[in-house]
Amino acid sequence: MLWRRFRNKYHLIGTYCEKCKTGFYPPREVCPECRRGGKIVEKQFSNYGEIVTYTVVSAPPAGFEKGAPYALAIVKMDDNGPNVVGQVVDCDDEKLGMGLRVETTFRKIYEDGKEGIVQYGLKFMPITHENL
Amino acid sequence: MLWRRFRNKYHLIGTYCEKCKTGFYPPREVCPECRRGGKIVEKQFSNYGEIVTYTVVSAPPAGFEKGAPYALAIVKMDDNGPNVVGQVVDCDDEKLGMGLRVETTFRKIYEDGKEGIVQYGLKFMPITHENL
Amino acid sequence: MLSTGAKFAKGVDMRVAVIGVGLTKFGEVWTKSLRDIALEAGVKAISDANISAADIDAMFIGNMSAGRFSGQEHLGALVADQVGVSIPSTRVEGACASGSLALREGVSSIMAGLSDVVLVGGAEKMTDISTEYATTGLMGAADEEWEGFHGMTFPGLYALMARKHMHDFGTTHEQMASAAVKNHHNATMNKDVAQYPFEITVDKVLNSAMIASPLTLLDCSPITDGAAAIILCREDLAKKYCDTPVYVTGSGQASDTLALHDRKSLTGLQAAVDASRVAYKMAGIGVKDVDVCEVHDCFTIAEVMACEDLGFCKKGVGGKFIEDGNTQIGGKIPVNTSGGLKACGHPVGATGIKQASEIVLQLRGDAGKRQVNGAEIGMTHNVGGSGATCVVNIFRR
Amino acid sequence: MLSTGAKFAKGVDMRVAVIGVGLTKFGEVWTKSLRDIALEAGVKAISDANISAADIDAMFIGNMSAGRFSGQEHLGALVADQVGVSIPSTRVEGACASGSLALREGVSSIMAGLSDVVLVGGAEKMTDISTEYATTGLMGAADEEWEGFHGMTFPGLYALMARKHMHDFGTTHEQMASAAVKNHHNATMNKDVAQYPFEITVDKVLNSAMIASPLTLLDCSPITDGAAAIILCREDLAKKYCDTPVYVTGSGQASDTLALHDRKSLTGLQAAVDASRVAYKMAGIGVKDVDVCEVHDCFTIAEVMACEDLGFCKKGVGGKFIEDGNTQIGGKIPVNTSGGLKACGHPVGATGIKQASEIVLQLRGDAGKRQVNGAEIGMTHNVGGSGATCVVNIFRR
Ligand SMILES: [Zn+2]
Ligand SMILES: [Zn+2]
Repeated sequence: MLWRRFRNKYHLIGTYCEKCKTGFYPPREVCPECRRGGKIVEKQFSNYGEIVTYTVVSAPPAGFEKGAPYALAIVKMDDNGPNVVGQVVDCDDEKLGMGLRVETTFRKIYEDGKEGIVQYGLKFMPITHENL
Repeated sequence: MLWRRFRNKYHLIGTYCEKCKTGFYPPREVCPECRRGGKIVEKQFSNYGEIVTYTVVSAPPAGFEKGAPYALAIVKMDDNGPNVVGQVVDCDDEKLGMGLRVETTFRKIYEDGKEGIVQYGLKFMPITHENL
Repeated sequence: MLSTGAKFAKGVDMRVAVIGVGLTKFGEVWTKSLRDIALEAGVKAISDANISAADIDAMFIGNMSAGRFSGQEHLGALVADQVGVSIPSTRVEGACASGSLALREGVSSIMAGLSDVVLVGGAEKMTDISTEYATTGLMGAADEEWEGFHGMTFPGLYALMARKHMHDFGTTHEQMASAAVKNHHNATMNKDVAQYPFEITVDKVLNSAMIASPLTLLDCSPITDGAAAIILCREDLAKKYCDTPVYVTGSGQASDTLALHDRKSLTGLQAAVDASRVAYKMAGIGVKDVDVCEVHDCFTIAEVMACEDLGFCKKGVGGKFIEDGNTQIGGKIPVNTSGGLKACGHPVGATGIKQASEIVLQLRGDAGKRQVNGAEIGMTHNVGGSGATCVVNIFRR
Repeated sequence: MLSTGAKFAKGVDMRVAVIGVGLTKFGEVWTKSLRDIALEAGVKAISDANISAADIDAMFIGNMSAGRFSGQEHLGALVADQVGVSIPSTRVEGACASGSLALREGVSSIMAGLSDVVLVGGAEKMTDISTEYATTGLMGAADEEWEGFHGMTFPGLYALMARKHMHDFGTTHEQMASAAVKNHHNATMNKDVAQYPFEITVDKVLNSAMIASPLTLLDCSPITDGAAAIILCREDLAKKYCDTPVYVTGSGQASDTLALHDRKSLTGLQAAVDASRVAYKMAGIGVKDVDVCEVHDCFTIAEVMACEDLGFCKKGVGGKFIEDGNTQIGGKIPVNTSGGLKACGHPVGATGIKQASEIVLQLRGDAGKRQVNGAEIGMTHNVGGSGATCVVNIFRR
């Protein structure tokens, strides 16, 4: 079912209300503030942002056992972008923290137990060369 | 989970309200008619009965594909017993019909797909030697 | 035992209006998710009512199996989130009757003085999983532990009733099939919504693939994605939003045993009899006053039994009643002008709301080619499981 | 946006009484099925109310995941069947807030004049499946498509809030743990029901297995089987059945985004703030009037946020407020005298009803060793998912 959102899950493409200048990811078709008064357009958001809060999950749900423990964070994307949730990879434990600057990376999310379908999507990794 | 009712599912053991003389299978702990006024006791019902209505299922649910098509019937058990639903086995298509006399038999019901657990329970078969 | 709701029927004055309806196209909607279709129906109803989302005080969402089919529970919050409101939003479930139960809770909320304007929605996304798994999931509406355990299916349960009805009353498969033929014909006049808007014949029904004897594929309603929404409003505020409000004037709900074999009768649904008695009494009408009705024809035999349970005809003659054309548009009592569950489709949680929506269109005079002339009073009959829940709602213009 | 339910708060007069409560023992109940425990709680409540099942006009059953956990939907009909009545019976779902939503629908039904006596039940059977599968199933309460997809868990969501609360306000893990210590202590005085009626220490919480940092196993409520039921009654009929009725005087419900990351604040639940404002206004009281409260401590941080959201203390100081003993029995505002979700257990659909039941016992003066002296006004705070639904109900004796 997730293939419906492939384009959105593979890129940071969401929507944006031009009236109140709010970004939505996952995309929303209706702006919760402006509703019919809003003007929703598709938008590619910045792939850079910083960690607002994070956790390391040691007790995973079915399908995620192999990768545990893994870090999950809410990341505020740059340029007035939305908050986005995702795993943080390639990051030492001591480095992981509030305010850490990260960028998106395209990775395997999990393998579906029943049918062996591999799900891909966006994760986050520390920015290695900011301002390159 | 079904092991909770093993005893009931392996034998035709249900309950009986001594006040209104109604049998319940599956067992009920409260008589719907008499409620607190009823007196519920455990009861072994007759293993003989006759088909009240039946169907042959060609489009099975998950886990029952191998056995399809299979016959299912509601059987009114003898001696004022309850109506019981179950598969009818060892019965020619032309024999299967309203009023057919059947007896219970203990059989494999299905294999659980996920964990390979084999479920057993009661089915019905035509009575071969009535009044033996 | 008669549903004790009956004792309230006479004293209740509903004072609730329907001011807007919205439906998605029913069918296999591969490109949209549950939240997409729920939002679409909601936005259409809001627009039809000519209100803004900010006018809505509460929502009730009918859905049966998003938890099993999509891993998503908590649909009340999901729909509120999509619409962009933070008002009370509650999911209501009673298997295939979930939509009508949600409508009842919406009516109750307005009658209680807790809301003035309520959005009632129903949605189901069923085509994302295999047919076998859907068949198993749907048995969650029946008795999983004592019916599903034996390999029982939903068609199987109705087949048991069909066989008994044929045996006891001489009902024929041709008579049952005539309900499906009529409903497909009606669906051809409801192309914007109906999943299967094409004609079929009695022969086709009899000769389609066997599902659970005596029921064939064309005796059965399909697996459908779809959503429906309606806007309820306090009676005295309705004219503010809408020139042609329709009023809910009666609602009956009743229960029966979850398992079919536990019931006294296998040839009718006692919960439908009970629920309709309460609804008639509350609305202050008799069966003869009903101009148009949407019944829960999940299988052809279900429409036969509905005609009897609701009192359109006598017990046992429902098959002949339908075969003789009494339930066609222009007949004595037009039934399932939308195409019914059979041809319009049956997205479980949405069905009760779609039924209400069709009745509202009929009473407004907005039903187009399928309009029942001069319809003033309409009714919906929505069944959960094999009859363990039944809701009958009555509307008038 | 404030829940628009607020506009009704002042004009609403609830006139609904609670005349009976019933709880099963919470825990891992291997020998009983969902229908067994639901019936047990229902029969206990009917008996406590000194009514007969025939007096009940309608039922509302809170349950989240029987469809996923047991393959059984349609719990309204199932419970009616078990109790042996054919009255209207409706399942209501809003994730972990399902019980309180069911209670609200029961109240609504009586206020609407559709019922005089209502049984409201909640039940969940969670220990029949593996922990991983339960963890996945519970994520159905959050956003399956955008949170569950990434391997998010419920402890993970609350851990994100905990980390932010610690970061923004200096809340310590020791402070959070003090809520769990208090709740386990309270549970020792509630042995008939509580799943874990034993003492723990702050050290034990800090050193138990990590689940989702910073939350450890002892920060989390357990997986529990259990059922609860209460009997509601029209206020003017209550004295007929009961010498010590308790009254529902206020109810607020609000929604927020399904996904945590979509919210403006990550250190509190806006839906709880909104719902409590409506409830206070409807009951005509202020926070200072509350004598005892059951809050939704699915995780220790949740109790910290609840104290702030409900107004027991200022924003940011909830941790210190609890650590200082203000929420103990004998403190400023006793919280979770039952042991809370943490130590009494959290059978999802039953939790809201168990909270109401505990408040009723407190207001009757029947809470035994854990009695809050002279309690006259009590409150429940029940959260669905990570805060997408919140219900606050207020009771008085
Ligand atoms: Zn906007
Ligand atoms: Zn009896």
